[in-house]
Amino acid sequence: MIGYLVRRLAQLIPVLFVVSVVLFLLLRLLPGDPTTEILGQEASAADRAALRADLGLDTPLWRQFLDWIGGVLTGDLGRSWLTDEPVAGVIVDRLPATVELGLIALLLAVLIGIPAGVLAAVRRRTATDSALTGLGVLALSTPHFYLAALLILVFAIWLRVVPPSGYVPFTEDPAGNLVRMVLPAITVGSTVVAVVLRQTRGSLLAALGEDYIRTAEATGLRRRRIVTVYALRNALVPVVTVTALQIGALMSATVVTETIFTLPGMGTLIVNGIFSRDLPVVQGAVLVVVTFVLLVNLVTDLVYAWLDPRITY
Amino acid sequence: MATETTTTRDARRPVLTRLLRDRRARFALPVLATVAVAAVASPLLGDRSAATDTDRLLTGPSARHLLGTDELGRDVLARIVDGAAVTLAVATVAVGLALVLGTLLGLVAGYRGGWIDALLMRTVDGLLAFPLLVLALTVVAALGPGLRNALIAIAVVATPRFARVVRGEVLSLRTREWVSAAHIVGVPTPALLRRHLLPHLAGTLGVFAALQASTAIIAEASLSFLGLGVQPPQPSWGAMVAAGTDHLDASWSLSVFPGLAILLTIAAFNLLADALRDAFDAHRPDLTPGR
Amino acid sequence: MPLLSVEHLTVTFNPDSRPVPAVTGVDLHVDAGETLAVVGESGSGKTVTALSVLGLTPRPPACRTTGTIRLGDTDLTSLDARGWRSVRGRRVAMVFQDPSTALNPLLTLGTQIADAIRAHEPVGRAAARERALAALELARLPQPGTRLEQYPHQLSGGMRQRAAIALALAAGPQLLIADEPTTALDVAVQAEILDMLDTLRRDLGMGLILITHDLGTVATHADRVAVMYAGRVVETGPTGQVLGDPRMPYTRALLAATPRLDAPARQRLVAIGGHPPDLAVAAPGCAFAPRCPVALDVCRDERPALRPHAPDQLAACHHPEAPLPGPVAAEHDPTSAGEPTGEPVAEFDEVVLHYPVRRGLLRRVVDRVRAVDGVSLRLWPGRTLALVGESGSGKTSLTRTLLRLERPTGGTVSYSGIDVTRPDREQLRRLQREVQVVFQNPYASLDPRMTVAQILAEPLRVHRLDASRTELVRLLEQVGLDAAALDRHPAAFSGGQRQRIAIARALGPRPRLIVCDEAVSALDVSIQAQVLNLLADLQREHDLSYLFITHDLAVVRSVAHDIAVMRHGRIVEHGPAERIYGSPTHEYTRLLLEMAPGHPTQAPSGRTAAWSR
Amino acid sequence: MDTPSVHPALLSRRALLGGTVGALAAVSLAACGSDSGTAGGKGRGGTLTVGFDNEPTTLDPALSSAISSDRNVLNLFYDTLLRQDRDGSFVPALADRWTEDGRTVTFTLREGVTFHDGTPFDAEAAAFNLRRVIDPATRSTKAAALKNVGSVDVVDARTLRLTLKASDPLLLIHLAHEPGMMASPTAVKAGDYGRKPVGTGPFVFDAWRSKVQLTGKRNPTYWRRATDGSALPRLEQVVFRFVTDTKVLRAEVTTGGVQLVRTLPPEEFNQLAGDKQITMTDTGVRRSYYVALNVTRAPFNDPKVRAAFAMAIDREGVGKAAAGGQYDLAPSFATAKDWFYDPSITPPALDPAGAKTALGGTPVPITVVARRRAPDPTIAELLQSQLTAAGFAPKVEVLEAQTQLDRMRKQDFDAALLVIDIPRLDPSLSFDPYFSSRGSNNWSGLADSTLDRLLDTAAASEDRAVRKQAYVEVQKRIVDENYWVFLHQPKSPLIHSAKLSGIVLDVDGQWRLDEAALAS
Repeated sequence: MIGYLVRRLAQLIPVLFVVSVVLFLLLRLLPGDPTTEILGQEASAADRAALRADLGLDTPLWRQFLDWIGGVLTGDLGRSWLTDEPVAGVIVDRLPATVELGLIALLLAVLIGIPAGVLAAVRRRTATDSALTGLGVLALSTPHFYLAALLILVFAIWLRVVPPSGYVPFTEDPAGNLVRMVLPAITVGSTVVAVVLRQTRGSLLAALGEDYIRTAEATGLRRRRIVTVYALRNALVPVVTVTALQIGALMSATVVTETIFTLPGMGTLIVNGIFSRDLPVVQGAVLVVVTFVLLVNLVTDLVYAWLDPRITY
Repeated sequence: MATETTTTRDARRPVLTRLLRDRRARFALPVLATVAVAAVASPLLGDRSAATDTDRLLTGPSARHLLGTDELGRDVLARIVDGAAVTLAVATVAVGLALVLGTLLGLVAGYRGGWIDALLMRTVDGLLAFPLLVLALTVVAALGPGLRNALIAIAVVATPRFARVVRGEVLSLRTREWVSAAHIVGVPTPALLRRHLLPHLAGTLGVFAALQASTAIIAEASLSFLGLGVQPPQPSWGAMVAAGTDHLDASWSLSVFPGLAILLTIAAFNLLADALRDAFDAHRPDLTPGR
Repeated sequence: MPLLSVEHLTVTFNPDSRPVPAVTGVDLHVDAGETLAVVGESGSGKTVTALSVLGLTPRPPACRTTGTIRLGDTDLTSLDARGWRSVRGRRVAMVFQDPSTALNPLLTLGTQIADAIRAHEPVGRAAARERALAALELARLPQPGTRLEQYPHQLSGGMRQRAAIALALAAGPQLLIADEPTTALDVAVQAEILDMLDTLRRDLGMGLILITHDLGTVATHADRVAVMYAGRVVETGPTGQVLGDPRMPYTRALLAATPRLDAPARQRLVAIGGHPPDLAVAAPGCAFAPRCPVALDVCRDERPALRPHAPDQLAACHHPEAPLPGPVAAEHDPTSAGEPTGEPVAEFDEVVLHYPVRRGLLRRVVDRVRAVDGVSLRLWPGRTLALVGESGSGKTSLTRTLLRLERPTGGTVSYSGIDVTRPDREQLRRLQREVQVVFQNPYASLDPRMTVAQILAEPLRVHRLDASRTELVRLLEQVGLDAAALDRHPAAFSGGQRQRIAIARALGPRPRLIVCDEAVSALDVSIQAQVLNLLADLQREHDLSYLFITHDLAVVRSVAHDIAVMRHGRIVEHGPAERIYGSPTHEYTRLLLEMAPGHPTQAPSGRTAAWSR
Repeated sequence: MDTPSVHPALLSRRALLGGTVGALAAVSLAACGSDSGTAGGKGRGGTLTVGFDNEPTTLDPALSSAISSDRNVLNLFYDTLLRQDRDGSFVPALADRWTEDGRTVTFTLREGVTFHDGTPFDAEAAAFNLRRVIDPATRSTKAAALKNVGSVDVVDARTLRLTLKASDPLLLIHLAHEPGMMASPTAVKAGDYGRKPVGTGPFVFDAWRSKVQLTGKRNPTYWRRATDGSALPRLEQVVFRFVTDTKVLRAEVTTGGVQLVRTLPPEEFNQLAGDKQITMTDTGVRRSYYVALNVTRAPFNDPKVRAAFAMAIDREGVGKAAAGGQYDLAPSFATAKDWFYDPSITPPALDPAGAKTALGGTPVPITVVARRRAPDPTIAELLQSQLTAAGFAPKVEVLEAQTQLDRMRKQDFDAALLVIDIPRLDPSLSFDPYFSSRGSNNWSGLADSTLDRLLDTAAASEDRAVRKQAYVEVQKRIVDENYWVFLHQPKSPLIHSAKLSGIVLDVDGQWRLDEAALAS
């Protein structure tokens, strides 16, 4: 088990290397001079040239890459070109909002998606099933920015039940934090809930068709126990996979959602960083996100082993 | 070859029949057909969708403009019809490109195995760990905004997904006895891949392509929302919704109708995927859509 | 009063759309302490009958069940869901065919068995656990205490079936239904399980319904037998009576088609022609009539009712006295005699095949699975070598080296002087043409997306041979199919027909050697006989060599010239078939022979009098 | 300007808004003028939350790069030696008085002022700040503003003398803004100053969370008094919340989440009209949209084609579509209130047919670059449609700011759509960078000696009449040559909660909040 863990972690190294190279090169392809954003549009050419030298932009690309990756390996993600803050500090500052958003979305997925999926599967081919699966498709088919705009319009502007924007750290004002996170979390969570619902329904139906369910029925077990213990537990294994795969998707959703709700999270950090060509911040933030996603995949595999005794590492 | 044609028809008929009997497909296919017809027929409308009229801004639905006008006084209906072309391009060209490339990579990785597989799959793992939108965003930002580059970006993002699904499928297919039989009798590898593996991927690929189409449309819409998608004056539904959300309270119809178009199309692809999956009778967890 | 009585049971699937009568008018009864065997080939309705006794047939509208099922004084058909629950497990229990899928893989045995008890009795956790332990002991699982905490995957197949039986017995049922309880198990284990069921039935005074397709099992383990065909009971009565003096031509044909260890070696089996009817197509008359060698016009027009023939023996036949072309019609194969001659076709020389077991951080090879551990064998032209062994014995791994699907770790495999592991271009073409294969699973061995024509043409095209339609039709005719098959897909054919197509495909490039990997194991007895006969005919006609892999010694009795018995990757005994059957030298071979169902030494209760000759 | 077919809802809103603006102008003047005595009785304390769309990248005034919006924040923490009032006149601040004598300017500093960190404010500190801006090693974005300062000398603790290389009519203006903002030398030397500002201003820097908010707390020892003698500032705390989405920003104003916003686009503030909780005042602040034409290459090196371009553009249409009707049309960067404004300067009349004729039939391909920021893409789209109708074959490229400016600096474009905030502190700051042949933002690639001469004349003189004459000539020349086509000037009213009063505005409309107060 420990050996497996270490081996999987070791396998991350080539993947992360690929990620770093792709990320670095891709970002260097971005057109536009980063000094414009830093010095303002009326800065002189000489000032901009001097700043470029300061930022090391006049050295060869491989050199810049080595400098960056060398820093990363020693735990130094560099400094923001724009604000000169340490990138690591910026990321630490931005993580809570995104993590909270993701956690609430996942919580919604578990608390709503799984029970709804079970209900749909148990009531297969009834109006309940149709309604739930229909809602699922609807949620999957609504772009996040559209949903977010509608939610703001209805709840913040028309009904005025929640503030339309702003972020308060949970540690400072839990209630204020939560009330502001409701709409973003619903936005981000909508897809995850739908995906979990659909997967739960699908794999529960599949599990209910297995031989061991017939065996359990033949021993006279109650339907309720058969569904919740004998079928659901087996059905959860693919649900866990799919939910874990959603972590990456969740990050995409937060990019859009944080932008609309102006939440200071990783999504806005990355997008604004790309737009303002603050490449050290983008590199650092994406690297953190990617590493996180990869670690989640690893944890998922460990969760399998916990859910399914047949799997040993 | 006469036998070939009879077979393909024969082989697909049950799937097609089952598909046509499916409630979801009965909804999805007409919607998608409408989108396709709109995309193909839009040039017939001429420049109706481009004609601005600053005296008629943000009007609601009327006899003259069935779905109202936008912030530049253009006819929303004409623009939705025009925008169908973009959506169709995303769903066909970008997803098609990813399908071809991804299938190729997945076939090679899955069938050959060894270091090629390891190299390809590590790369795929890395690419998949990128949040889809961030990757697409960066690619578009690097290449420059526009339809062509958005298509490339979406294809880049979707290719590893296809590669992974195909590889998984190939790994299980290659142990099938009919594949072994073909190998034993000396069917050359390319022919073996083409004749014995590819046709069996059709179901999986069909379902996955439909799901990826919906993902791709959302991605294009999101790119457009962030301003990096299709560039004006070419209308795209995503950009129209984005523009419409700026005028939500001045004109509800502006974002609602293109939003509905996008929602219906994505829903159609999702439902088609569901119907296809049932028609092919494949319950596979890794086919659930991801963004 | 019988423990269970089933009257006029009719089960129809899709009654509203495309009705399929899976079971029609079945009457059965079982007394306490009695074993009733329900025999039939796949699709004959035996499992559906069993499931209806537990109320586990699909719910309406997918399925409609009529008739009455009485258990003791309870009319089961009138029960509601709650009532059914109190019957299942408590009064009737069932053991399913495949223990690897019948137990929940994510729950411990203890949990599953305790659940079965607590479903019926308000006992506490600890008490339920005690009872679960007792159930495991009853099913004779070694170390039952530790088993409680184990998951199904931690047990071997036989143990899993014991656990499944323990689960069924946990709540103390009066009637146990065992649906093909041993089909998925190795021969040695099969007998143990069947013996245990016998003992349990006797000790607990249960009624036992044994569902099986194997007449050998029936002969040794059943008091009475009901033969089912196309959803109906066509003959029923005391085992000795039915097997000894069958009145229904189907029963008789079935008996004749069953491979037997006590039959002369390499003697042709008597096959039943045709294949079972499609239940969805309603036809008047006797369902067996199209395949029946003695059918009259009346058989096709009027369905015969079950009529008594001897005490307690009923048969559904219009002329049960008609003489059948009996088993005596089997002809002796003249080529079987003699020693191998000429050069061997293929040769395994000290073949070793190890799969590395990697562990630890650096995935170092810490151990090897010795799948094949030094095997030397020769295949002779025109002869059949049966490679016999249980699952995991390495027989399939060995043949995979010959088929170039696996590279041996050591030793050489050669075909006609060609080193199979490194043939040159020309030699590779020869190997690809001259060594063909027929796999076990008729459903997986043909590409379902291709037409039969394409399937047959592919090897021919690869080797630039004549792939004309005429040639394809000729191939089909060799295996008893006609041109109509060419443009259809494998899905349109039954298992036996598919296996014929697979054989036709193998014959296409005119091979010298065909590897038959459990080629008939998945087929019903009547079809098995057809295919075995076909293989024997083709061998004679084309001077083919066969490498015949099987786990069942009886099956290859009619075709094998030589037999090699394999165990743990090694050959334990090897020699001419006659000698192996007649005087096996190795203990393991003897065990295999003894354990095989229907072996003369297994006659515990004299039931088999009619069976043994 | 209105045509009968305009959406009735828009019309009524506009009418309402017009009334509001008129009514509030007086209040605004009172608040902005020197007479703030009435503010004394207003509420004291409280937290003012400001919705701000343009987060500064640094709070170091020497490094601040935004042309003016940063000053809204910097004014919280910093004072300058002197202040410039809304009407352009200078009043004492950290300097009690100053004298100009040829090429030397001598400041006498206020006594008893200390920085927030306790460092005393004296001539050494003032000199430190000015030298820091001038020192090339600082790479101050404000260095150019003090380019004429030869030396900065500390005469004594209260006296500071600047010696100029050349006379500079703009020097005092600059000293009254970012280049003259006084930062604590102790804090500057301590490092990471841009994120931990220490000045002498009305508020003490408290916390800054990027993309979230920035907080300043009341400076209890602030030197400045209200005219009634009461202590300033009145507010206990000021919070700048960074919200970029205008829709959200408007919603925040509506719901009272913020009491003051920097700017809202017309389609948003149009919707606030009639809300009694909200005060909207047109303070004359505008944004000026323009199209710069690249005269260094075909086709716009041809004056006829430039004229055709000008005739092709329906400026009113652009205003209607992009500014919801809340705009002015002006010949240049000048607004009607500016002293260098001349209504007689008129661009070519809208005449698409004429343009088409002038272009001679074959569509003239041009590339228009625009910035990806609402509403610029919309305007670009509209221009595209208008240009097409007038015989051009325009290709619009919507780009990131950096990319667009890169392209423009390389003169790799034909027409560029951009906007600047006006008014600026001085017209020279608006015109020189863009129209001088040496200008840093000479997008058009002009080398027009007439313009250069006029601009130099205007910049060198302190006589407003001379300057006005020169700037009017400048504007005439630009419009006659059609180097640039000035589009509409959307209004940018001051929007705040009706409870908030006492906002004082800089010359260019940026806030000073020391006198601001919130009614409870």
